[in-house]
Amino acid sequence: MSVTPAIDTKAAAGSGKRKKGFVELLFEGRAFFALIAIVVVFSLMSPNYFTVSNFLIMASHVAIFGLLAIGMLLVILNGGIDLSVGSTLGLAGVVAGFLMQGVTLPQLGVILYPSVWVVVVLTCLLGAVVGAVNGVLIAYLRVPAFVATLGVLYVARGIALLMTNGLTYNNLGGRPELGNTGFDWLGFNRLAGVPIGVLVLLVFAIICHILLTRTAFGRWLYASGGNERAAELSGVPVKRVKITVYVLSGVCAAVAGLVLSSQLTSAGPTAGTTYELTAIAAVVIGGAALTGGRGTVIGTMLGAFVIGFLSDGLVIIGVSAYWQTVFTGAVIVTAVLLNSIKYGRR
Amino acid sequence: MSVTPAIDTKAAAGSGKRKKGFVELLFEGRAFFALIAIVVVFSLMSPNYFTVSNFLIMASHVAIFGLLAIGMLLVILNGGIDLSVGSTLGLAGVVAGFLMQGVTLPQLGVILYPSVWVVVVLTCLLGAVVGAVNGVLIAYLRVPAFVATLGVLYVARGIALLMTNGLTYNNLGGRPELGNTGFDWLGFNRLAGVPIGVLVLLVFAIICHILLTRTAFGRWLYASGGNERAAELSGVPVKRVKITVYVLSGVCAAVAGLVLSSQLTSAGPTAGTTYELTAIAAVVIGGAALTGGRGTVIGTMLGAFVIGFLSDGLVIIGVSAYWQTVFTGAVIVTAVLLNSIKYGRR
Amino acid sequence: MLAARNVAKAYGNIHALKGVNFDIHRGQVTTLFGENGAGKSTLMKILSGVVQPTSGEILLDGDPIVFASSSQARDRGISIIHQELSLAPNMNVRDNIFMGREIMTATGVDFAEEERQTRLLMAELEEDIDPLTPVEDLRLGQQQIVEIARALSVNSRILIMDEPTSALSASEVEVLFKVIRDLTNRGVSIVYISHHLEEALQITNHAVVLRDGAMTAYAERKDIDLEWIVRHMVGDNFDLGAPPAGYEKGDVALSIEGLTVADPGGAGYAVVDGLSLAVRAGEIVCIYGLMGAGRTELLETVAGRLKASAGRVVLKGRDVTGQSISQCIRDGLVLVPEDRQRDGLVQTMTVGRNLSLASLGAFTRGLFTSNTREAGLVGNAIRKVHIKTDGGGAAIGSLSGGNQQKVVIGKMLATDPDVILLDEPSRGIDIGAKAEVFKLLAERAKQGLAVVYTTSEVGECLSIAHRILVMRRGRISAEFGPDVTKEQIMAASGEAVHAH
Amino acid sequence: EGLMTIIVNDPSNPYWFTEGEVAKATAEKLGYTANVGAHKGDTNTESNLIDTAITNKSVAIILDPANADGSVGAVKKAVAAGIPVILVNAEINQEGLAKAQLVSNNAQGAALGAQQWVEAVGDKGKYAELFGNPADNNAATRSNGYETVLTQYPDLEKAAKEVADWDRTKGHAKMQSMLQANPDIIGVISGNDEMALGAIAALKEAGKLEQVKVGGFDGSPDAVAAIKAGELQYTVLQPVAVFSEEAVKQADNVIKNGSTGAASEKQLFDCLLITKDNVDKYTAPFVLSE
Ligand SMILES: Nc1ncnc2c1ncn2[C@@H]1O[C@H](COP(=O)(O)OP(=O)(O)OP(=O)(O)O)[C@@H](O)[C@H]1O
Ligand SMILES: Nc1ncnc2c1ncn2[C@@H]1O[C@H](COP(=O)(O)OP(=O)(O)OP(=O)(O)O)[C@@H](O)[C@H]1O
Ligand SMILES: O[C@@H]1[C@H](O)[C@H](O)CO[C@H]1O
Ligand SMILES: [Mg+2]
Ligand SMILES: [Mg+2]
Repeated sequence: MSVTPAIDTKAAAGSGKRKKGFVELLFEGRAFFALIAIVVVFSLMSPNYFTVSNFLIMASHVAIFGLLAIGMLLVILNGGIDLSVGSTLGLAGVVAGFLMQGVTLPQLGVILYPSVWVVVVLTCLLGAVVGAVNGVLIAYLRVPAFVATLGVLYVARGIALLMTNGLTYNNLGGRPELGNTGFDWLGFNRLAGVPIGVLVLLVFAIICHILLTRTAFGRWLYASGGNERAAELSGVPVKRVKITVYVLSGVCAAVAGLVLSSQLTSAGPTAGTTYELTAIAAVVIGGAALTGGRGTVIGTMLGAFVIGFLSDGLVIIGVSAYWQTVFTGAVIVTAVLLNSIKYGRR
Repeated sequence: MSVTPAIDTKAAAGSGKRKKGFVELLFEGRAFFALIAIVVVFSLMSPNYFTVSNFLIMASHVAIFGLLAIGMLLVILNGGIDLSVGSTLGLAGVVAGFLMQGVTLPQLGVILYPSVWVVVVLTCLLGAVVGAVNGVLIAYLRVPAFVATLGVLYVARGIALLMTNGLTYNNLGGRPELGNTGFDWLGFNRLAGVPIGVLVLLVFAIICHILLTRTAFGRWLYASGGNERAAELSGVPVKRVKITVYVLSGVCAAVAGLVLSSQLTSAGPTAGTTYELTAIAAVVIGGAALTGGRGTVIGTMLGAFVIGFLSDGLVIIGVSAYWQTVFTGAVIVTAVLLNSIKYGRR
Repeated sequence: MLAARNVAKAYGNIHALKGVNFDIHRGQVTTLFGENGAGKSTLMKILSGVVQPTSGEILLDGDPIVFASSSQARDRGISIIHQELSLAPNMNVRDNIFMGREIMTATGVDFAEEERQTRLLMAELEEDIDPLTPVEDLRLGQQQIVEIARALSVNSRILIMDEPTSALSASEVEVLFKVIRDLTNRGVSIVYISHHLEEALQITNHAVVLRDGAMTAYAERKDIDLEWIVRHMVGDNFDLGAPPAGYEKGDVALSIEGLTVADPGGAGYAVVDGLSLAVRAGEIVCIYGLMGAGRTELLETVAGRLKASAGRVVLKGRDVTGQSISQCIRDGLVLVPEDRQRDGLVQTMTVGRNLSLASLGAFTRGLFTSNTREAGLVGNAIRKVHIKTDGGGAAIGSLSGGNQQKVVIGKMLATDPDVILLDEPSRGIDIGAKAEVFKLLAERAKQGLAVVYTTSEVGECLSIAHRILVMRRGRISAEFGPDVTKEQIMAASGEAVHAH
Repeated sequence: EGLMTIIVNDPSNPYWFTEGEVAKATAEKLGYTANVGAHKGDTNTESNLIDTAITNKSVAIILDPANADGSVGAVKKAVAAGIPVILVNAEINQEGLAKAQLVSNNAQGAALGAQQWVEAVGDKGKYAELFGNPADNNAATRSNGYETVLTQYPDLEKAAKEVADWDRTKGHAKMQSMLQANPDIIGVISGNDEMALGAIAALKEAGKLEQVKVGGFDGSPDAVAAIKAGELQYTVLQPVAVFSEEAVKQADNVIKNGSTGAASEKQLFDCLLITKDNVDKYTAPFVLSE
């Protein structure tokens, strides 16, 4: 896929000058101006757009795609792609729903009701396992990432459908007498007025930012995405890095599945269908190169917000569903295009 | 995205030895053994599978994906990707349907009923225009292919929906008194027992095979996909090649749209949704590398047949829809995996 | 014939060329000398239409001309062999040679004719390469041959060769020179760039020296010698140094015992065949050999990249056979790979991040990396290895080839190793840089570093090495002290000794 | 009067398109402004649309829920924000949240259709079924309704059943494959008209439309045209135009008087059969004038 070297060099904080401040980082993200433009336009068109409560709601919508996009960024930095995140999200929700209904152990004749934290941990573990399958297929069995994750996309979705027989789990609230309440807390409650989903996104974004900029793993990731052979010869454990990014992407998808199903207080097997494309779009709008080695968390977050704020804005001003489709496409291209123009041609 | 050089080297007929026969070429395609396995397994499981009429019907299903996959192969050989083909297919069908209903020219007060051949040509032209938009965005405005075609995916779909207001064009048969009959011929008739759609696929595959193996354009495509800088320095018009492949991919998608809507004798705006993933899967199963420069028409056709024969086989033996999803994923991975094992590691 | 008048080229703030005049004479070889980054490649790219000058003009047969692209220049009879290989690895030799100018018939590309011509070219270059071999299956040197063949196939009036021999063996160079003499006899003009100064002196008619983007000297063959070139290139006359002395060598740091490596291509024979070697701390060993002698496989196996099929590698008394690369680096055994583009550099990272990549542990405290410590390490490396750059934040692609090579060496030295293996460390770097690298290695050896380097240039054997080993078909065929002659080394390598 | 938010499934299906258009027109006639959104079967999108309806201070929400279980949370949210919700076309599995649930009587309609199907096809032989999107309760309701009637005829054998997601293209491909496995079927019963029309195209191509009779469900304009052409035996009209209009009126009642004015929350609207005998009474999309 084509890349635009002149730009990426500058946009890649991963390889960046050290003294860049946060504001500068913002400006370097491809999506910053697109985001500003979106907020300004919609604020002018609807009095309901530019309000704190709307921004919080929109942010909680962004949380789902944002979490997927963070995982996707790691994979893309590695020069890979993960098409399975939408399915993993769906499967994770279904598994969480299944666990919340109580697990019957027929041999023992008991029904276990795992507490919410156990459910969360097990679901994340599931995401990790799906990611590990991707990772092993790609790193050890050398299946191209696109194919491996496309296969897992179908398999994970099929398993989710088989588990529920196509139906949706309801009543994820749990019951006090079973000691498994609290699941909807994730989706419904707020801390200091901020939805928990947004806080989860924030925490993941910060952790991932630190991971990428301040740890050896981050350096390994940028290096192996930029030139795998050179990284390997410099002592980077490239296979381990590869598997790790898919595992992390799986975990991010599982967390997104948890947040989503707690927001909806239900878990359906078709949740997350085609979300992988949105996540990839967020990462790319955020300035990452699909060839690997270039991209930042801040850019990716901006990309996710551009997509989320745009689609909610179109709904708020009452644009027809068909025009929404057209605008979404146009903005995706323009956001990336504007940036090319900004930095000029080579 | 990761590649498996050992295999691709051998699979790339583009750089191939001349004396390879057709059979050898078959064997080199990644998907050949997967296809054999599929045919054998389903033939054992259902007496209705291994019949001429079933193969012809399955081939006519493959025709749609196969046409998309041929266009996709060209794009992927160039190191790009075209996510917009499914939407272009839908838009092409809708435009053909629109033209078949007659075009009202209000200033002149007349309604024009273009003949079927005019409709076909105009629809292909439309596909070419959509492709050219992709090509210009990618080659001249340097938008990454993934983003440009993702944007066009949304825009083309939105336009199709806006044009029809969500409705489906029926009655594509035309009327003898208007001189525009013959549209359903494409989808309904058979020449020597073979559905026209299959013949169209065959013709396109042969043309594309010749294009890739016998013409200067084919050389340019493999060269610019393998090393764009080197190709440019050697005087290959890399930008023109790039635009051309997207135009051809658009035309292939338009033809697929024509075949599909004539098979259905109706054209709906949502036709072709997510077909791009299937087309990409066919190309990759067929041994092409997503990094560009490696891949053959024969491989791609095998890939398309693997997917088509599998999904139809599952229907014929009556597997549940959910298991169909799981199997599809598993086969996609296995087809590529088997191949890695066959040729061994490097 | 072709001339540059007052040509300047700036890349942003970098002034690669500052008003250069350059003439190409009919039927003669003009050689361009200069340090890494002097602007040689830039000037050639301008003459061949690859890049456009910021100012100045190009004259062809006395008339000003503007080339919009390299194919335009090619159509006017100017072709170029690029310093960095520009081949499509997925295509075969034939298709690469005729890339962009396919021979057409009514029914498509005339593959038979292309193949015939390719065979002729290969015969002319005395190289046994099948036209249908995919380029990625060729050794680097063979790829360079293909590149040369492509330029020759154009039948141009002016042929520019930017370091055509950096990966060629001496005998291949000899063939190339024969071809060049042939061409000049037919009236073709050649521009030749090489860091192998003596080699270049064999064929040149004129010499031009560039320094920091400006021309510093011009002379005819009769007026120049090695000393003249070096003086104008670097302003000083110096040699590649002598084996460091005056200190005690330590214990055996690296010992290779009966190491055998099967051909990774699966051909059945051993590329390294029961080879044994011991290197002591503070010792510098040079391994000379022809291409395909197995030097790369030897070093890569020792460093943990390839698996040995038999034998042991012992580092400071500990068996490290089969250890991972990262474990080897941690234990103090590092490799500087041969192909810097493919194996050495991460193009998406800055100079600084490339330099620090192998020593992340040195500035990681707990979970986190320390920016200040890293800056210190990078600054140190840039200074010690003399990298010409405007700082650790510069993009790696903005460095000249030689300076990129120094980054790769600097990266491995920054890990503070006990044993360093360098695979052709002097490939494509200028004589000044070469001397600096050797001086650096000599200094580190004095502090106890064990150094093993390979080279394909006999002259470089006779510099800092305490011991010179000659490798041939996977074995050590001879071992010499520093007082050996070039002829002895070459004879042991199986190379015909040619008259210089 | 304020904004009424109408959320339908996917306006690229004429059924849902009509649902949205009728509701919008009714709302505007009553003096409201109206936004039509589409969730395309995704409960997350649906939940986001509800959030925006709240942000937009809608006075009422007309919702075609995406999922009987999965949409409960979204409805709760709107109710918690004090916005009355009227459900149309599909139900949710919890009562007492929405002010009203207006759906066509799918069980009744399925029985109606199945009886007509037996009349057209006969009571002996193999047949195939096309099943809608499993995430939609209507798919199972209709299938069960068919089953109840058809199992009364012991000589009818269901030879194949395939999920085709309400989609015409899928209906076409699945029909072709089912024909390969079962060349001797005599009828196809479909969960909706789109899938039935796909099956008809497949049968036409195979030259079997004479032998195999097809029945649909929805009463879409395309299906009506197919009945006129003699290709489709019948369709079961869902009175979507009626209950969409009614839904908006009841929402208006809630806003103005605090109650829908209807007797119960769940209101079933009986389906009507369209055959070639009464096809001329089809006056507008999804409207059969009595
Ligand atoms: N594309 C580019 N962008 C920025 N700077 C460049 C570019 N190409 C070359 N330079 C700079 O121009 C100068 C001249 O480079 P050039 O490659 O011509 O040197 P050279 O004499 O060929 O060196 P070497 O012997 O190492 O090949 C160097 O400082 C280099 O960093
Ligand atoms: N005995 C042999 N017979 C045939 N081919 C051989 C033999 N030994 C080595 N080769 C070829 O040469 C290659 C080994 O080259 P290698 O790069 O190790 O040599 P080198 O000495 O490092 O040369 P250079 O680095 O200058 O290319 C093998 O991959 C193989 O193709
Ligand atoms: O009731 C509707 C219609 O049958 C439509 O065709 C598909 O979705 C169902 O919910
Ligand atoms: Mg140079
Ligand atoms: Mg070597």
